[in-house]
Amino acid sequence: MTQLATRDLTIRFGGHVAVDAVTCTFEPGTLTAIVGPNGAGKTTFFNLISGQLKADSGTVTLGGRDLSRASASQRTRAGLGRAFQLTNLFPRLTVLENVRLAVQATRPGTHRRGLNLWSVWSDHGELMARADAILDAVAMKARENELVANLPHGDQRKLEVALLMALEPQVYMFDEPTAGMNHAEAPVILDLIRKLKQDRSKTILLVEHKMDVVRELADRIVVLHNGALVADGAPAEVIASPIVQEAYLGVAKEAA
Amino acid sequence: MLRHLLSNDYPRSRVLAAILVLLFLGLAFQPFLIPGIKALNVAAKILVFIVLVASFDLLLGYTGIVSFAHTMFFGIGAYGVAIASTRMGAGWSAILLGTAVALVLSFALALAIGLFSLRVRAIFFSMITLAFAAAFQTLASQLSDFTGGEDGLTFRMPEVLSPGFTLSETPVLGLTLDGRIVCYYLLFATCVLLFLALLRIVNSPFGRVLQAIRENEFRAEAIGYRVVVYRTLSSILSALFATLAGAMLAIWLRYNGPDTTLSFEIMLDVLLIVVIGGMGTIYGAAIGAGLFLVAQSYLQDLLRLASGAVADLPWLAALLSPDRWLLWLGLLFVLSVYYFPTGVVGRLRALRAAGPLRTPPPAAAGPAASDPTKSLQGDYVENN
Amino acid sequence: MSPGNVIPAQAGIARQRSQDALDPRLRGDDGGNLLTLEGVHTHIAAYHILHGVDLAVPRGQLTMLLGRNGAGKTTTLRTIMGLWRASAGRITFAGEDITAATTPHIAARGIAYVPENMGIFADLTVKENMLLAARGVRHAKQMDEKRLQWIFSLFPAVEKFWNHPAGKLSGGQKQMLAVARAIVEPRELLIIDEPSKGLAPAIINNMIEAFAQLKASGVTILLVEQNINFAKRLGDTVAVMDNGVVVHAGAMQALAQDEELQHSLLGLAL
Amino acid sequence: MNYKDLDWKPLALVPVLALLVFPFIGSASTWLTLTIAGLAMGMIVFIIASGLTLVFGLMDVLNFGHGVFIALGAFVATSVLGAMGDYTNSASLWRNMLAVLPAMVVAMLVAGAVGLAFERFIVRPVYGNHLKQILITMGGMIIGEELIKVIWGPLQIPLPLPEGMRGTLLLGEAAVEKYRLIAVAVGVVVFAALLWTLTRTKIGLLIRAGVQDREMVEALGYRIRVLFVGVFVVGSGLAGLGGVMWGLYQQNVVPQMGAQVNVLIFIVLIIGGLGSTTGALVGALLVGLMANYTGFLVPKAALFSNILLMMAILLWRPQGVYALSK
Amino acid sequence: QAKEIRIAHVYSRTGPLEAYGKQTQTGLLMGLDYATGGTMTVAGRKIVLIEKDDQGKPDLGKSLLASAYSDDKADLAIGPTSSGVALAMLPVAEEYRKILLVEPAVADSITGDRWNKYIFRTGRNSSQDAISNAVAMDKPGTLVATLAQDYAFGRDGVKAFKDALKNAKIVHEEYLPQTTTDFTAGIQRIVDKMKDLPGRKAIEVIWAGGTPPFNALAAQNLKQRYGIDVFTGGNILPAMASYKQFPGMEGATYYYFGIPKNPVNEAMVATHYKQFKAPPDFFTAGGFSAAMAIVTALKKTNGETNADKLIPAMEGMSFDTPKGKMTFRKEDHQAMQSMYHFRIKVDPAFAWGVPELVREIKPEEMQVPIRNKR
Ligand SMILES: Nc1ncnc2c1ncn2[C@@H]1O[C@H](COP(=O)(O)OP(=O)(O)OP(=O)(O)O)[C@@H](O)[C@H]1O
Ligand SMILES: Nc1ncnc2c1ncn2[C@@H]1O[C@H](COP(=O)(O)OP(=O)(O)OP(=O)(O)O)[C@@H](O)[C@H]1O
Ligand SMILES: [Mg+2]
Ligand SMILES: [Mg+2]
Repeated sequence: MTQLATRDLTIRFGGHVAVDAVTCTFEPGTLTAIVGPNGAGKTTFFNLISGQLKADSGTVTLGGRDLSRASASQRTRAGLGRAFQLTNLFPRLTVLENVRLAVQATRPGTHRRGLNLWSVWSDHGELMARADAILDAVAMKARENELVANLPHGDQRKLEVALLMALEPQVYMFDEPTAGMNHAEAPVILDLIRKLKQDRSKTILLVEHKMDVVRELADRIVVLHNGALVADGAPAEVIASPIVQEAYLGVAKEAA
Repeated sequence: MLRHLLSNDYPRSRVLAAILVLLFLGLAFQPFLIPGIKALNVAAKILVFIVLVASFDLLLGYTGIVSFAHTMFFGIGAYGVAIASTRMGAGWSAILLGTAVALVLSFALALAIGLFSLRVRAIFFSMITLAFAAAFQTLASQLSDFTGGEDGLTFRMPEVLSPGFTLSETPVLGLTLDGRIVCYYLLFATCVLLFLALLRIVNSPFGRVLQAIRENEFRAEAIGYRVVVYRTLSSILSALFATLAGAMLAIWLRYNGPDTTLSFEIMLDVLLIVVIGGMGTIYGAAIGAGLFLVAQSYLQDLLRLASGAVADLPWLAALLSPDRWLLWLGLLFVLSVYYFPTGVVGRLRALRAAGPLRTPPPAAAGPAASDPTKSLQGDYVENN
Repeated sequence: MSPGNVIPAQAGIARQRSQDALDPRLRGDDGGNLLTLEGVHTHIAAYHILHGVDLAVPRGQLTMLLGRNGAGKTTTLRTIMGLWRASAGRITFAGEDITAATTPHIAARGIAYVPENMGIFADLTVKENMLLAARGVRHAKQMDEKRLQWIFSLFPAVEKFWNHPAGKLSGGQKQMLAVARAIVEPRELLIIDEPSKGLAPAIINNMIEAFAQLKASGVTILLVEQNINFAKRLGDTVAVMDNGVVVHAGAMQALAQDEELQHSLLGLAL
Repeated sequence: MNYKDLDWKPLALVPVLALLVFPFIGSASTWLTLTIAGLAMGMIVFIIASGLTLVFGLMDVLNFGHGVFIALGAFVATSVLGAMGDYTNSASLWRNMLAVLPAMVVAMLVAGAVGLAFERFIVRPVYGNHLKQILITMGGMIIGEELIKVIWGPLQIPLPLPEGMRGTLLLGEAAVEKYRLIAVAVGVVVFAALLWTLTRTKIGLLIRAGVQDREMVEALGYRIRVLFVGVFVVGSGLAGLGGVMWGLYQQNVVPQMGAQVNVLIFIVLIIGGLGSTTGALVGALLVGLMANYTGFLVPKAALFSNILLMMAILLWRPQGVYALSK
Repeated sequence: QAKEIRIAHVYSRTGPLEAYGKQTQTGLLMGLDYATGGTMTVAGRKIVLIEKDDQGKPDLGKSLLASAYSDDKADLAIGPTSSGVALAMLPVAEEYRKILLVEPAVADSITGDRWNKYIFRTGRNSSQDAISNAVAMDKPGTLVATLAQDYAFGRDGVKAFKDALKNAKIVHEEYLPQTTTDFTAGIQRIVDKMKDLPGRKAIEVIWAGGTPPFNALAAQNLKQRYGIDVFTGGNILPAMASYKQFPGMEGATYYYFGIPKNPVNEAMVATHYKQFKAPPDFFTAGGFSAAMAIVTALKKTNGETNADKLIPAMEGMSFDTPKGKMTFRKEDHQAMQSMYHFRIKVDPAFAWGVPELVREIKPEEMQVPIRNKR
């Protein structure tokens, strides 16, 4: 059973405690939404888990293995995958190359392909097939030879998700996957997440401000406020809690 | 077959392919085409610079590392052969041993630099390498017992490679096949081999990871690649190839000194060639080296003609004086950055891709970035 | 607190809330429109992006610009600001033809613009970011205290991180700063590209409140926005774009009530 | 840049270094000679580096062609001073000043004017791209150097120090060259002026903002282009001033002099943290002191003293002593 | 009409030594003109001068010389400006079995261990410089500190200087980086060594190119403060501007236009004034001398350019130059000449410190070592 757990995870920026002793466990087979006001520390919390930032104190463990000292790349190879709030791809490589890079990055053995100097990149049939399959899944096969820089915003977001899928991690972390996205585009990404949810061995974390999305997808909601974990539980009851109503939703003004 | 030789990285432009074939044939038959020592020297220098510049392209164009210390490795290679040949006397063993020792030294230095590069910002790193290269040059002239100091080393090559040796008494196609020609073809073969090797490396899975790091180091680390390892490896590889280029130069010149391989001027030439040819294309190295070295070698002759033609305009004649050839080279520098931001190769490939005025694809976002150097700005990547 | 009082009234701007004659093509040039675009074409490099945009922004009203991804909304705003050049057509602001004017000139005429990417100066502190937007003053101390307090009350993060580098703010905090910067001084027209993205619901409410107050004080607002609440609660006028042209223009109310029209234009329900 | 909570450690480096070497040198007068000369040398280096640090710090332009403006300033000074023999041959410092000041002003104006063209034709197309800046400004440097040769000839030209500025002042046994004291005064003025403009006026802010997002600054209603040109012109002018100071110090000028000081300037900037004015000052002073101390104690190491100093500083602070918030 | 005589001049038309190279070229042209009486022909054969720009780069010099000998069919070559280039060029002359007349590169090893029989030199070598300077200052009881650049040239110069000193005593050798700009530390070290010593004290400066330390030495008032004199050799005129600060400074030089009294020099100075409105400089004399050597030799062989003929003709050959009479030594083909012990006078009419002749040092007085192996 590979569960992700944080223990007393803390980081300060100057005097400001951005993540404050967060202890939390995430079980496979559940989608946990993390909500909280702007600047609550959600992205920072992700950064601490995936290793983009090093915690001042506290631990991150995956399946009992302590990853607190591991680098970002080590954590990814250990099974922690994430997509970013702002799109963060390889702009002047093609769509296919982007995915293919992710495919060979983490699975046992394939990482070494990155160190293979003496074969032609496109000759690795099995890896190419896998990349193709993933592009198919996100309906981007048709654009596989385009440079990512030339893709529209929505497709770039989809590619973010595709990269995450290519990593085949134990834990998927999405940071506002639909931000700035049109009503026509958002459902495509949400569908992908929904599909992922069906695999019961995967743990999914989702940061999202759109409450309707959260309500629909989340099995559990964790609320961060000023860096601290202030609420944790089933969606309905968390949303109803006064702290969420006041600090987050703004005195229940938003009823949508 | 061709696919394998070229590692599935075709020129992707008919004009480009034609130029490359011409260049290849030109170099292959140079001794028979244009007689004379000068032309042969220029051709040999092109061969050396193709390897040198391609190795630098691996670092700059593919990995996005701007280093001014690349000539250091070039120098190490040349000094390796030079010192060994001076101490051990002319011979193949001197060449081999000198090259081997140089490779080991380059390996160690590149490793150190590669690891160091991670501590500092990209732009910082390049300025530090500038200072480093200067210090290394000083060091080379200080250790005059080994390196011959400022005066450099003059040495001999094995008999077969020396002008005194003749392969056949009867001239072939009007050319006496002496040791010089043998030496030229040794260089030619080495150049082709190393060039194809570099082409293979940049088109391997490893090469793609390097490009990913160039594009977005932060994300490369995030999807599981240890950027340190790849960057260091790339530094080392490019250093080793530069070392081999240095050895080639020493074999050809039978001379080496600090100004010949270590000077900043050579670094500038290399940079300019990469830019002219097109960064991140390897083919650009070959085309750039050809264009640039021919221009450089014959610029003064050209100016002599030009200034003669305008002799009655003293003012213009002063500018066109062959002594001011650097002025025009500088102008070439500026203009090529201006008008060939993606180099000859980039231009030719874009030409093929660009049709008439197009309406955009349904929702292509962002400017069509085609400038590999852009990522050098990415010292700070947003990690939200 | 009654923010309406702290916003200095804009002298000379007629308040006008008429709902009639909203189709710009039916109107005379400046008959109550602060900003008009007539047949604007824009090319970016070799791409032809805008194919004759007609748009009117009535004074004192909030105009919503809608459309699917890549429809050309951002390009329209950038063309108004002079960041792209219109290759044909005419743009007038308050009676002046600004089609060929430079960006600084257009901005100085009284337009505040928040770009899609927020345009935060990451290396500068929040205070310095705000100071730059306050064009009339040289030092932070000279900034309008009352107005600042009002902004702080809307966007607490701006006050909290006053002396921090803006680049370190969270995604939503940056968005707040971007909007705060646009309203630090009174302007005639606010142009904002997707103000609510990445904001928590509570802050979105604040922002809606802010726009309502600004509008009440006579400011004209042009918004590109996907958030339904904005559209419903604030929009007076609406224009829908597709493929580089405005395909529908009219009263918000009319669109909100016409489900069929919504579906055909936007593929969504309001 | 927040100067309220000023980071004092780098500033303390200078006196700490001076005090640390004292026991090794032993003689107080020798120590004093070396220290004062080193600090003054640092000031001269600061002047020639100030323009570059300004242009880099504000505009993020790495101008490898900076040296050309230094050389240009020096060559202009040879022409101006050459025409004012009456004033330079006088032993009165005041009369000398009447020659040197115009030389400085003219050098700054000429360098500034050329800077204007340089910005327009060389730098403008490459704002925001360091590698291209490096390449294109190097091209500019080559062109500039060659043009200087076309105008003034390739020969070395003497630039004798005016009579009244020669010689030394004796502080007991310690000798201090008069000219170095003048350089310190000029350096202090330049430093103060820069610091004031950058921290006390909105111009500094605007330009830093313009570097990050030029369009946004324009959308706020500022004419950023004018400001950029202005900064570049001032930076070039400062280089011209530096050229006059350096030329008078060397008492001769060669067209290559700009290229010769390039590496030194870069080292100073790296130590200081690219773009920080105070950092450049600290870096320059350290370089000046270090050169004299190692030159005295271990002359062999003097060749590498700058590099060693740079390495040591970078091990302590990888971004230089005052890293800009990047 | 006999075949023309093709002479290649490989020198730094551009590059760091551009100024020197151009003087040589000027002198060479004037010299050829003078030596052939304006006809540019020797023994009925026309002299054609081919110019090559080595840009101060040894590798380039090497290939230019090869291309001159082979592509341009040059019969013999002159040059280059820099020692580094010269050393790289030496084997080429041997390879093509053609004469290379070195002028003005100074390194001892050119006519020393790197020499081959095709190499002649009209330029003075470092040893001649150092030894003549030693002779100029060598008085019993003098305590000497040397100040030189820290590389092969500087160290060799000091060594030759030391070896030639008979009476004076070296108390300190100071080596500074080639590119030193701040001399405070170096001078301070010398001062600390010397200030408390009794007797006549002198600093011998051996410095080539870059920024020489004279201004720094002058600023320190060493004479008044500690009774230390400064000595050095000659240089090009712009560099001698800083000598103005040392009235009375002594040293030895191989040429200054006002010193040698002979018809050749008078002719050269006159022509130069006529052409350029300025006196000939340091390297002009060298170029002129090279021309004189070649024409003299060609006259001896009656226009024959084959090295087998030229070498015996030139060995031991004497010829007139602006520097005075010169003679190629048989052993190492180095041309020997008188050196001139000078003292600096300040004359407001000149922009530089004017060296006045103290004494001519004849070649016989200087034991310039022969360092080559035949
Ligand atoms: N590198 C940093 N340096 C200093 N402060 C930082 C840094 N990164 C984040 N912060 C601060 O930490 C707090 C938490 O930021 P974080 O990005 O985690 O917020 P968030 O919950 O993701 O908000 P949003 O919903 O707006 O994205 C913010 O106040 C932010 O200013
Ligand atoms: N710099 C550019 N170069 C080329 N094409 C561009 C550029 N900027 C925008 N485009 C294209 O112009 C079209 C309109 O883009 P625009 O950004 O105006 O859309 P939008 O309506 O704002 O979309 P979104 O809702 O995604 O922000 C798109 O097809 C886009 O690909
Ligand atoms: Mg966030
Ligand atoms: Mg948009």
